[in-house]
Amino acid sequence: MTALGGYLLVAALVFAIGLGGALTRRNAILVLIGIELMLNAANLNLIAFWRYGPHPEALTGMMFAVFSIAVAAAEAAVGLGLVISIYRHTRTTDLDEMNRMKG
Amino acid sequence: MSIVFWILSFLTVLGGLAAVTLRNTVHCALAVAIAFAGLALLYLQLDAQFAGFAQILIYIGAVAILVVFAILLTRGSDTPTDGIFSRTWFAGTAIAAAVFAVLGWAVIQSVHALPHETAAPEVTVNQIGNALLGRYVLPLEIVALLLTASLVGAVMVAMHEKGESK
Amino acid sequence: MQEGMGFTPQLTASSIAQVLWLIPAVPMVASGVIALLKQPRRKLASTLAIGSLGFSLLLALFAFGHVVAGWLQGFSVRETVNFTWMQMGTGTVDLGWVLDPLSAVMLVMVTFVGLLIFIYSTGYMAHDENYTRFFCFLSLFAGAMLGVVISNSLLLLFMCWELVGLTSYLLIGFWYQKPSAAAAAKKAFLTTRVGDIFFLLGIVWLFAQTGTLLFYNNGAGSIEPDALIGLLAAHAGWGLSAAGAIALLIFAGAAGKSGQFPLHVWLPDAMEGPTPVSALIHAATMVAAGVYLVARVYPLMAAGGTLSQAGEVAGSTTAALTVVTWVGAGTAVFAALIAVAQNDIKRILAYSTVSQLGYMMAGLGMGGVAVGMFHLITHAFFKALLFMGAGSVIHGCHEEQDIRRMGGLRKEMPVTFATYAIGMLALSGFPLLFSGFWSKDAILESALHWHPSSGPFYLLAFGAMLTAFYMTRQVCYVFFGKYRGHGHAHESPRVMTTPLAILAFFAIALGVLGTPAWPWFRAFLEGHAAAFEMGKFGEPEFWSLLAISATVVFLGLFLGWWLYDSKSPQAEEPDALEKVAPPVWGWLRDRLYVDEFYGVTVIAFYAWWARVADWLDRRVWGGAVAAVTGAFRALAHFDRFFDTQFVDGTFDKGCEELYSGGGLLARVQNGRVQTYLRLLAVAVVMLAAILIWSSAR
Amino acid sequence: MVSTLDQIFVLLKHWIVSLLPAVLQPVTGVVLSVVAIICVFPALFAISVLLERKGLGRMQNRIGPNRVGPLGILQPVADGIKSLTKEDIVPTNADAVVHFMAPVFLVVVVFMGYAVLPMGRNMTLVKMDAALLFYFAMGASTELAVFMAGWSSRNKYSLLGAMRAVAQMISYEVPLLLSSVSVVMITGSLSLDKIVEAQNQYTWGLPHWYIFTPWGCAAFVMFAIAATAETNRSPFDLPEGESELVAGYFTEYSGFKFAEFFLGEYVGMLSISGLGTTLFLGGWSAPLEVLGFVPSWIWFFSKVMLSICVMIWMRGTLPRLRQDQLMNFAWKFVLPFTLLILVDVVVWRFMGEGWLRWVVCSAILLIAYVGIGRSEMLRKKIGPRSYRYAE
Repeated sequence: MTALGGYLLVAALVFAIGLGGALTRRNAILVLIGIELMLNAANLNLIAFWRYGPHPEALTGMMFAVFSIAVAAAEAAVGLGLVISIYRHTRTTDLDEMNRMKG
Repeated sequence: MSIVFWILSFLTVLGGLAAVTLRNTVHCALAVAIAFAGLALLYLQLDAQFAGFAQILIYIGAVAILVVFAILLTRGSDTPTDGIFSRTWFAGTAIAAAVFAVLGWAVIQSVHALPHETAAPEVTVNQIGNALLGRYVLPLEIVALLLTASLVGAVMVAMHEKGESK
Repeated sequence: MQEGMGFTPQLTASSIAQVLWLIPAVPMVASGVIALLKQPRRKLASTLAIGSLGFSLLLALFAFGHVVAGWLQGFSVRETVNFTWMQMGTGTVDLGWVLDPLSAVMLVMVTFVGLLIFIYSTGYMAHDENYTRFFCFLSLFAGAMLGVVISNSLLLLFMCWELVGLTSYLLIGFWYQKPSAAAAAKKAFLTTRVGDIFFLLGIVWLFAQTGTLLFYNNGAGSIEPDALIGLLAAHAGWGLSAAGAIALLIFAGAAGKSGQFPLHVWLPDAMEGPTPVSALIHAATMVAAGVYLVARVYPLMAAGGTLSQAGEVAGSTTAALTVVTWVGAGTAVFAALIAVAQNDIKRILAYSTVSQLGYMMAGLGMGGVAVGMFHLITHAFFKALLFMGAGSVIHGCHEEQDIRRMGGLRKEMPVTFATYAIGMLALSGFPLLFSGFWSKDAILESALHWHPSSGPFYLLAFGAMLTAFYMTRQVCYVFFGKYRGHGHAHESPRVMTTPLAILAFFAIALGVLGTPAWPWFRAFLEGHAAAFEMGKFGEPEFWSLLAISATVVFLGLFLGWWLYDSKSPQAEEPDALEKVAPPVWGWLRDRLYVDEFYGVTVIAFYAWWARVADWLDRRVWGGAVAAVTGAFRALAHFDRFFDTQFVDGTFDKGCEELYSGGGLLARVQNGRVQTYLRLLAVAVVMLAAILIWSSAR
Repeated sequence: MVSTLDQIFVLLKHWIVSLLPAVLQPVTGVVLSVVAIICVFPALFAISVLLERKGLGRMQNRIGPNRVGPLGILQPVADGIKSLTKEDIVPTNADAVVHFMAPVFLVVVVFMGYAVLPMGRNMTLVKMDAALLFYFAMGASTELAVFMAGWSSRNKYSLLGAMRAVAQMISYEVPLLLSSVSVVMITGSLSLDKIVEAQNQYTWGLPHWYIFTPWGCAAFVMFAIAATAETNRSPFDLPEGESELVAGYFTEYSGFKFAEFFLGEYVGMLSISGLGTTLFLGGWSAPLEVLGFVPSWIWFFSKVMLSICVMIWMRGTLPRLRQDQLMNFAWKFVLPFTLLILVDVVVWRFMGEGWLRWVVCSAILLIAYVGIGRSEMLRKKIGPRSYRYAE
């Protein structure tokens, strides 16, 4: 088992955990947390590949990770803002009750 | 496979698991902060100093706080009485497991093809700065734009309407 | 170039010439800034406009000083700065500006008079709510005019020329609420366009012939000898050389701008604009642009006669110059005649402007650049003075413009009266004292020596007489007798009277530059030393001329005084002259029916043509369109029938099927985020699995 | 000129390390430095507490602590003993784990910050390339600790205090970062050692400290304001405004945990003053070339203590802001101004040598300062404090 393999496994695990959280929790905020976890797993992958990849000096993977961190921050801000505004209208953060868009 | 790596990954996974399983939402937030910290340390393990510190600064310093605020603003802090998992939790877990299975399988499949230990690349912040303003200047600008937009957007979304009383 | 000192073109333009472009640029920028100001910022607006023009005046004075310095050292300056504007295939279109005596004099005149009028209008427009807009337009106009003055390229000149036209349009229609003003603006714009069409033709032709539009380009310019020889060689038909034809075309443009006979109709109506505008644009500067243009391309005009650059009164004349002369002289008398019978104070001045412009043209035609330009300069000063005086009178009489409703203002507004009287005497050429006399005298002299015909001389002399006459009439009406208007007349504020005084001073003093004894101005323009011999005054010809013009002028003054002396008539009772000769009076009062003539010819033709087009549109094309429409409608009817009978049934069935299918799918869309997320995840997992599996084997 | 006295601690460390077998050497080196830090700064904490109490006493026409020991200089010791021996109360329905974690986490994070501060020539624990980033990462983490404290102790005052504190820290973290970025822009490095080195030069015997440049001066003022707010010091001490919420987020803490918070606060003050010193006041470099012989660490610590004194002085002088005033001040004055400073830095950097850039940069800042100040004053957003009765 190489180091890279280990990192990838950990990333996969974290990703799965995040996905599980996003799929199972009722609280919208926790779903967002799960998504954040997934993003972080992806970042871990990126950086691991950058570290053990052929051209670390090109910085590609790391840059990608840094950018995705920034994007994730934006995503969190907007997502939480949405959750809050939804909460303000329907006094709940329970996703099972948020099915206004039912087709 | 250094021992440090195992400890850190254990910490991370633990944090993650706690974050998605604990009852109390605030505990979840704190747990996810732990997970973030673990990931940051993993980055450091991978000689990605800058990314690591950025991770701490942004995720623990900003995102975790943001989550906590959101929780308090949405009265999520008091532990829910009824079930915390949605009705379809089983399907969710199953799918998550499947995902992990597939990913893990993929890693195992290709483990022999993966490159082995390489020398730690010497990356100074200087290089990162040059790269950011050189090759990656366009993404940088776009991200800046995105951040601004999301900032404004978040404010607009979360702001009290005029008529609405606090 | 008799003292053997010619125009020596500097290859390297001096620093002042380098920055000459600032002179027009600054007011333009100022107007741009003012355009952005909000209405309430009146003070700032006027300050900006005046400041910018003042700056231009400073620069202009520097430039003038530079030229004078060169002249005193014995060569006359002509510095050009040219640059390529655009590259078209092989040829390039160059623009540039020139600094030579002509432009220098013009610059100083325009900026100085302009500045005075700006200051004046701060008082005159003080109560107008569109104050800032006014100053925006004014300084835009000033910029454009200065551009015309300095431009060394016919194209650049044309651009600024059109800008001038535009601003004139805007300013005439400044009070666009008044229908008459709007109409006048439109009239002015269109009429000048007629001239400009010919002008543009001339430009194009010139470009086709010479391949450049620069005036002076160290010998390669379009009106420098080499080019002129080429132009003379080319023939245009009717026994005209290309030079002559182009000159005539350009002159048409000039005539349009400075209201020469066929195209003069817009100028009197232009008086609908605010009085400072009339003073600035329609007396001092813009109308002079035409004259200036002719002066600028004088070499082209004079080409074909002996190529004497400076247009000495060497009997050489050309077709172009002859036309210019006759048109000028004709206009002079014609307009003067009309002016006799007008009752609107500004209208009188407008017609007198037209006739004076005629004088300038005639002067250019017969006496060359110097003569015409000298009259232009002096006229600019005293006519601006008169207009502003008129403005002050109107202001004082509560916006009353009919001279029959004024009178006796001599006592109410002394300053205005004094200055106005000076202006009037200058205009009517009161001997020896006033600048108007000297400039007009120069024209008459050149007319006397113009051998092709002595007609112009008599015309101009008669014109002079009329001028004196109608000015006297006006002054009698306005300032003598007793006040016939309503309300109580009052003197205008200091800010309005001070410019009057300054202008009055120049209306007297400028004459010194042009006396036969010391023809400084001509010498300056033509670039030879100014000889100062008092002896000129002793010569008989001078005295004879003086005698002629003096008698003419005094005759005019006397007639005027005799007819309209201080026991001024009531507004109601008919004009004195009307009592003498009613029919003539009627003709004159109705402006010799020129407008009506245009009305029944040109305008009627266009109206008819419009009707024809309208008919074509309605009947012919309209019919065709209607036919097509009908066809399509028939087709549509058939379609409808077909649809209702056959298509719909099947289609509806399909719709129902789709609808029910949609219901099935809609069950998946249960509005729960996590459902979607789950589906997403499943799909991704499957894809990934398939990929890996396929790649693994 | 690197005298032994200057390097005495470094030499000491090397000597001790050299006694041990080679295996342990690197570890021991680190451990030694850590121990040193952990010993030195609490000591300084004690001193500064004494300073504060006595100084405030003077400013308020009191004598201040004067019972324990001569002139009451042993007061901190007494305090320590008391807080150690006091009973540690945990509210019944408090969230025990978090309630316990919070102060520990706080103290740990705060001490982490010292890892990158150069406290003297060659006296940096970790010579890191991204030192500044690390420092701010640690600083940001304190907010979480504060929140934990406030939330876990199930007390509305604590929660309110925590919320205020976090909000305030977040809002003032931005100007704090930006004003430091100005220094980074000039030095071209995030490494604090490099920054100090860059300031450790002299012309005519005067140092190149960044505070002696127009932008640097302005940035330092902004940094000081932000730092004061970041450490919840007065006039920004709303989170523990005793008149409104008993003691802010550590209301429910007592005994040793309280002491930890107290320690955390003061050590935080010390460390942020250290950062300010490093960034703007030339770190361990001597204020005059002639004074170069004095050991560098003396300079560092004296500067830190000096700024502590200034903080105490401010606390004695300024009244407490209101919440809205605080936020308006952060977002409408400090932040725009720091952004402007960045622009100013660019101007400074690219105008090249010569007196002109001094004039231009100072002019920009002054004009902006007057402009912003005036407009805000007019809008009465951060105008003179207006007293209303609570409704």
